[in-house]
Amino acid sequence: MNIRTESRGDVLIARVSGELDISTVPYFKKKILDKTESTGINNLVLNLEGVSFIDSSGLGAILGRYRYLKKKDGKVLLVSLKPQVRKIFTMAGMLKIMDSYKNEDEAMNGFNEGRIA
Amino acid sequence: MNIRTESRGDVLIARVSGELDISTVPYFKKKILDKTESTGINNLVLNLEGVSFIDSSGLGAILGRYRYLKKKDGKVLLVSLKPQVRKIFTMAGMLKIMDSYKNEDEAMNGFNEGRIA
Amino acid sequence: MDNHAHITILSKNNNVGLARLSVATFASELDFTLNEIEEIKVAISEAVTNCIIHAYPFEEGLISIGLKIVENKLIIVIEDNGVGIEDIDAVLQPAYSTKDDHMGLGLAFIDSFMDEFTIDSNRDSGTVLTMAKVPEKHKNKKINNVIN
Amino acid sequence: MDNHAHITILSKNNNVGLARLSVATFASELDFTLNEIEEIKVAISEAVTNCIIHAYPFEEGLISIGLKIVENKLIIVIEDNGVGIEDIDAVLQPAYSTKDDHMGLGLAFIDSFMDEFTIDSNRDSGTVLTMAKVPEKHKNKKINNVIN
Ligand SMILES: Nc1ncnc2c1ncn2[C@@H]1O[C@H](COP(=O)(O)OP(=O)(O)O)[C@@H](O)[C@H]1O
Ligand SMILES: Nc1ncnc2c1ncn2[C@@H]1O[C@H](COP(=O)(O)OP(=O)(O)O)[C@@H](O)[C@H]1O
Repeated sequence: MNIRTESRGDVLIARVSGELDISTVPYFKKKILDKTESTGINNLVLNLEGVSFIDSSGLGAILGRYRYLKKKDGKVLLVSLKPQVRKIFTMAGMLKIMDSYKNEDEAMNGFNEGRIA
Repeated sequence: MNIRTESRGDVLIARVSGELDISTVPYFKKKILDKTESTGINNLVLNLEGVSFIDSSGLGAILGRYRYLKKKDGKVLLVSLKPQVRKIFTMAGMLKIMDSYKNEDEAMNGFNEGRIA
Repeated sequence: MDNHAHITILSKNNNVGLARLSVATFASELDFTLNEIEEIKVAISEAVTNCIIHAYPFEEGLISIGLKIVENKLIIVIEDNGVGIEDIDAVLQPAYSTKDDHMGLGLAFIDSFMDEFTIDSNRDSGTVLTMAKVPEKHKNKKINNVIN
Repeated sequence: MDNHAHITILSKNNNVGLARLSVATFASELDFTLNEIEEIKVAISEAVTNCIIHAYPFEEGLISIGLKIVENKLIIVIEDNGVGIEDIDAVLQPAYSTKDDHMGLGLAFIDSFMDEFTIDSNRDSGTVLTMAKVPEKHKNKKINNVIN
């Protein structure tokens, strides 16, 4: 599991790679929490292009970040879900509460459109 | 294990990929034997660029092809050994009896030089 | 072609990957597509994670993974000696979890991704999950045979 | 950090990959370099192949692989209930093989790639190979400690 982050204005982009399961969830949670707290940013773009595996523990960790940031009026957008990763998100009904985008640019546009409306 | 072959004059090039161990050795032996017999070619360039693993069973299979073709005055040249594959060949002393080349072109030159001499 | 193997691991977070990879490798002997192998990996991950979180909440215990190939069927038996399940019907409901911060989707995923799935459990003597899957290819063959 | 696991497989050619991958995954918990993991994979491959070819020449048998991490040491015990080894000193010689078309390098590779290696064997009751390896990183640390 590797997570690289970058802030663009009031959006934190986190590029996650590796396997997201019970063994990596603690690192994932801590890394995202640290970064959102230290920057004070509440909007998160999760780029999952490099995620080769995810199970319900991984979904739970993402849902946890979503709930946490939502309380602070932030949003979580998903980017680059591989077919097998998308299937897991869909089965869990998570794409009903989080929007998913093809790439980071489209996700950034997604934030901006939300703002204009 | 995947083996693609190509004949260039009196040289058979075999491009091997995958893991060369006891589970794939039977396929390797059969494929090389079939191709050398059906073409009547006794010179073999083994391109091992795609070989991600080899153990002494794999070495044994290559040595077996070497001995078989040597009896017919043929040669076996090795191409593109990855560091960990090269280490195994070196430890077994096999680079003392088989020449190894960086790429297929150099190996083909190796055959031609042998002929001029 | 029939084969079997057995793996015992400690209920440590780090060992989920080992379980997943070993089972995927064993399963690859059959004609599963990459997609089907991914589904098997999710099922194993869920089952082993449940042993780690639910079966042995306080101390490490052993997780036993039995693997079998019989004709074209992959059979997986995952067993723990942990706390057991009180109400099996309840836990089988999607989104049901006895832990607040858990999604309750693990068993539902196993049920969707595997062709057969049963749970046996006794309070305090542990839980046995038995699951099986046949490559789609071979299922189609069977149906074709019936049609022709 | 200490961990242990146990794998039992049938002596089938196809299972060598399973053994290799499982052990490599288990070993990756320690600070081994990719190169060291490759060495461990070769050692496992040789040991399991020997069980398949030599220990059970006529019918399939079980191969047991015990894995343990104690501090920074990976300990692997590979056991069969096969024919056993008559003369252990003899088989340990490089290029010695009791089979014509074999290179006799398997045990020599294990000996080079692992830090510790012992064989116990009894004619007809089987063979136990015990091997251990510590990541180079940690060996250097120890030496540095002694020097400083
Ligand atoms: N091996 C097990 N031992 C004890 N209880 C278990 C086991 N597996 C599942 N359970 C119970 O079943 C419930 C549902 O499991 P699951 O669908 O995987 O969701 P989750 O793990 O998110 O709770 C768990 O909350 C737990 O109470
Ligand atoms: N598990 C085993 N059971 C019985 N005999 C074995 C076993 N492992 C090794 N041997 C014996 O040791 C010899 C040397 O083994 P090795 O160095 O691996 O070379 P090779 O497998 O090429 O013969 C074998 O030829 C065999 O006689």
